[in-house]
Amino acid sequence: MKPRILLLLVVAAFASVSFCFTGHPEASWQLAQLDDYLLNILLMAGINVILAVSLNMVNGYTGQFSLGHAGFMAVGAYGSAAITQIQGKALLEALGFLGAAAPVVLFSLAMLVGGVLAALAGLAVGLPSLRLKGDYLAIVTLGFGEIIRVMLQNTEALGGARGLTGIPPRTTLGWTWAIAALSIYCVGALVRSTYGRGFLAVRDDEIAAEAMGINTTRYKVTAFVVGSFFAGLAGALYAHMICYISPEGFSFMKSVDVVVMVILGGMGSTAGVTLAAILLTFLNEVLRQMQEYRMVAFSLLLIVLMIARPQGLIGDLARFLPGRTRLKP
Amino acid sequence: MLEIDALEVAYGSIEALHGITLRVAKGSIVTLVGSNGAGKSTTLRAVSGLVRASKGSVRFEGKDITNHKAHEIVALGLAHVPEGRMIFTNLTVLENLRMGAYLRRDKRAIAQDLEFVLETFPRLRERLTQQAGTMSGGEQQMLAIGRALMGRPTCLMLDEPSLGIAPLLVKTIFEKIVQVNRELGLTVLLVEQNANLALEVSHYGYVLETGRILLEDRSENLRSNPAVQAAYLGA
Amino acid sequence: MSSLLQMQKVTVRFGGLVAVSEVDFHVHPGELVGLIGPNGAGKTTLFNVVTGVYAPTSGSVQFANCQVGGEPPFRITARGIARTFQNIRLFASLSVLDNVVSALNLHSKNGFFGALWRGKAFRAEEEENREEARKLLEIFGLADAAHAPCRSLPYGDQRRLEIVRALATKPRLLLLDEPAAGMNPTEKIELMRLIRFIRERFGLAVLLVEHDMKVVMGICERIAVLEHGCKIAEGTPSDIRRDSRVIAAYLGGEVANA
Amino acid sequence: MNEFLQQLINGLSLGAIYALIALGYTMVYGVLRFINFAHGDVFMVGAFAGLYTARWMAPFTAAWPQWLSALCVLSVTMLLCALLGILVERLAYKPLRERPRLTVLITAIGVSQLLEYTAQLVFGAAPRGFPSLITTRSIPGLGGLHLSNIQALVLVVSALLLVGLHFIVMRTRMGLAMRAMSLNPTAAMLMGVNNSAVISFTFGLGSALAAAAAVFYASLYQAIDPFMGVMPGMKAFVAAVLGGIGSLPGAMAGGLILGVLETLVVGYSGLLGISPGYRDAVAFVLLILILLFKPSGLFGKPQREKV
Repeated sequence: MKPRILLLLVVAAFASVSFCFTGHPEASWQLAQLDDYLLNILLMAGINVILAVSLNMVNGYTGQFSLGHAGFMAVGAYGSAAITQIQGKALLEALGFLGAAAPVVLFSLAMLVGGVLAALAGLAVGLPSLRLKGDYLAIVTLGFGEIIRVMLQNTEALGGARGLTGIPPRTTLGWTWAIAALSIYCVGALVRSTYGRGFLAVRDDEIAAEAMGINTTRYKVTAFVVGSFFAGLAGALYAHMICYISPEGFSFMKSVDVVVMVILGGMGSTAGVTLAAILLTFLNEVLRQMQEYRMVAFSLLLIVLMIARPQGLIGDLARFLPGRTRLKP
Repeated sequence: MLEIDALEVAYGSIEALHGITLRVAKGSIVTLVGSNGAGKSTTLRAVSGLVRASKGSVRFEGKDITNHKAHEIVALGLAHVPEGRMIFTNLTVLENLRMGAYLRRDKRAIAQDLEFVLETFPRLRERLTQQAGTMSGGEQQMLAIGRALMGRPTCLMLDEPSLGIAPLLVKTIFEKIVQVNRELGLTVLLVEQNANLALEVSHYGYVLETGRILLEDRSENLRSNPAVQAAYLGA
Repeated sequence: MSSLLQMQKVTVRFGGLVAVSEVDFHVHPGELVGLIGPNGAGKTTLFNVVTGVYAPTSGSVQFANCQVGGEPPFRITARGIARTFQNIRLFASLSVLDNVVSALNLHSKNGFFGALWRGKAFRAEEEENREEARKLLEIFGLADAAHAPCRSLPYGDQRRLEIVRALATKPRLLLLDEPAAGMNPTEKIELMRLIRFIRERFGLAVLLVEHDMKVVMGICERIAVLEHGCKIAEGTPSDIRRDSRVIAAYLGGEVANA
Repeated sequence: MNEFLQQLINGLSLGAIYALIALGYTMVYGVLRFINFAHGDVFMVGAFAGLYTARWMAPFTAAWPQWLSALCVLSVTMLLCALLGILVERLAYKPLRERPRLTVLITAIGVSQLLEYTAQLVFGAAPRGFPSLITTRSIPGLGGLHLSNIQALVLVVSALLLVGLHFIVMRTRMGLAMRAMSLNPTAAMLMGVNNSAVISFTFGLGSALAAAAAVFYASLYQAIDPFMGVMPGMKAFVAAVLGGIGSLPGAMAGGLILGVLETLVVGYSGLLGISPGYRDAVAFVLLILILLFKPSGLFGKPQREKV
């Protein structure tokens, strides 16, 4: 009973909050009254939560190692921007009968398109990558991510290397955190079921999983598709938050950022990676003044973490949160 | 010759050995028997430096070798034929034997020892230029023992030499073990599932159970011990 | 009587190496069959062909009158062949109960969308699965440890849990890969009793790959002997014990002890 | 035809550089079974080490013949990078010897970023010029073909380094120990092989080759920056996989093939109807194709997982 109520709540919040907070910049009750700086951090935190939770579906729960998450994010960002920016005018006119709701509806549509396109990209990556394991898979996903980036760079219709500007600002706190909640719910619900034990079985021992009648191929592709769908949504939110995207923003470095969140949070712990994503977003801002030292410090942190606490910093703490069955990495 | 005192080993948080104390006298064959997970292999691995001991000590010919590096221990003349043989499958039989003499530089003596090993295991001579991985399990075991002998050890530790080998060849291999013990005066520490056979060829035996020593005695006494018979010899 | 498993002229080649050569082999419903031979004789390879890990290079594998040679392992399991592994392969991060539940996946109706929607039917089935897993564990005396991490079980219990997990796929043929490895004589006797019990209770056929002659001779109704990838003998335990080729190639003087 | 030959020459000199880097990946994979993600960044450090070595040595070697001072710069750079490689292994990878491969891979990503951002901090983000160690000239008498003396030197010196490496691996005790370790590390230890020494040696050797590649690369393209190692590093990895990871001749062949292929794709992009900007995608498409159709590479042995 409980999970369904949660789902309903999520959907309700998703619908009402998001609708209220878009479209009318003059509305005095809008959360955008928040300090712009803080608002941006909160938005970025939400987007990072979606990215980390969805990557955790692939890397943490299914035991595949993807280093191409930024590529899926790029597909979502460009896919959604194609709807709202490139085709935006024409589509808005077509939706004119909806009145003030038209931009919101268009944005929802754009996000959906971004997510689905990313999911399709996930399918395309997942299918051929199944024969590979561990570090080979990591490199191939990295390769796919880079291919996506190079393709975007060379597609003039999408702005080429210069990127795409003038994307309408549509991302709100409501949308961002509703989708973050949705991603947390979906990953959690998938894993906590007889069906979902299959993901964990694949992670623990593929050969034994296969021998227990589990179609490991199907599970791995499913994990990739779900993971990239949410990465696509995150990309869409990101594009409509900073209103400018370029292929460089979705490079291998961005994928590594997400991997760091997952590792810091503890692979296979949704609560852990959620906390880690929020924490790292804030830490990033705090250390922005020391940009150059920040990256040195983060990479050192990653190395020390792997040597001293490979299970992540937060994964163990998540055990104390209510209602979560912890899964060991 | 080999003295192990209160040796403890842990894999992560799981303790595999809870204080093993045993002695191997010079020139003798000593065997460790017990079921899987009793800690027999772990004992050997700790002695040869493949796993770290968390407590206790190992002394070889009076010298403390606790937690020394594996290659230093080999250099002292303590050879370990590991479980599963671990031959270099892509190298030829001859290359494998030469690897056994990796630490030695006395070419003439190496040639002599090669001759001795090939005398002892005529099957290896027939297959000198063959890739080692293509041989049968029993032949690979002979190669693994021969390879260890190429280092001219004074003490040989054998881990499950009968594992997965046709009963026919097991017999031959055990005969060879007794032979090198007698002819070279080589001290042997033997770990074996097949307690019957192990107690037959050895002088002294230890019975291990879940990381502890349960019993120790001369091998013939162990064989006639009703408790050992019931649990390990299947009488 | 028609065979449950029927292999005809099965050959497996890896590169130039012939691991199994033209082997004919069958298992009848409810039968207890042993497969023996020295290491490298092709037992494990044959086993892996039956379970779909390898595809036969040539020859046919039929299960319950269907061609199954070359099908992927999960589909073969779905047809009713389950197995255990020589080196225990439990799902290390799952609890004892969840290890069994994961094997119930095969017969569960709720999939991806069921797990997301979590409707009435889904919850009922989840409850049912847990109940069934618990019952199976109870039969094998593992119910008390249901929520413990499977790695905390003692070695013998882990082996039993692997059998329980295999049974949860509801097989008609159970393949056991060296179940007696690393057991002492008392445990081996217990194991033999367990295998007989499983066959009676679940009405299935058992195919056993085993080195331990006492176990194989003690419970198998029929034994096949492999050497260098070929089947050199097949028959009742007493036939095998007297077979001159088997003695020459495999048993040697040990036969008296076995 | 001439144009094709020209592309081939350019491709081979680029390919020789990839091959030198690829050898480091393949050797480390051989003994430790892990992908040293930071290898491309050792290459980058090599370029900066070359730059500073050349500057520092300039007053002393002004009177020397150019080839001698260039050789000195090359040797010192190789030595410095060998030390860096050994240091990285000791500090970051050694504590992880018994851990899962992915843990080591993630650590390697961390090391890679650490080298990049530290370099950025120390040398600045802007590209720097690389001095001409040898005055560039075109080698005459090749018809319409353009082959610079630098390109020729890159090819010749790379070939010499490869021969030297082959000698070390096949003929020396250390080489024998490396081969034994790549086959079975435990057994090698039980034969008396000092695995830590072999691993250090392997890292040192691989890093020295990467440093040589860096000096060649910087001499050819004359600009270096803290992130210059990322792409050549990944491409060299692809070259190693193409040849069959763990195989030395494979890494060499893979590097040459990739260099030529990449140059041809750029050279004939008009004919192929694609933008020359797809240059960086060539390696990755190739990687995916190899892993799908022949994961063991051209020279590798297929491996089956034991059940």
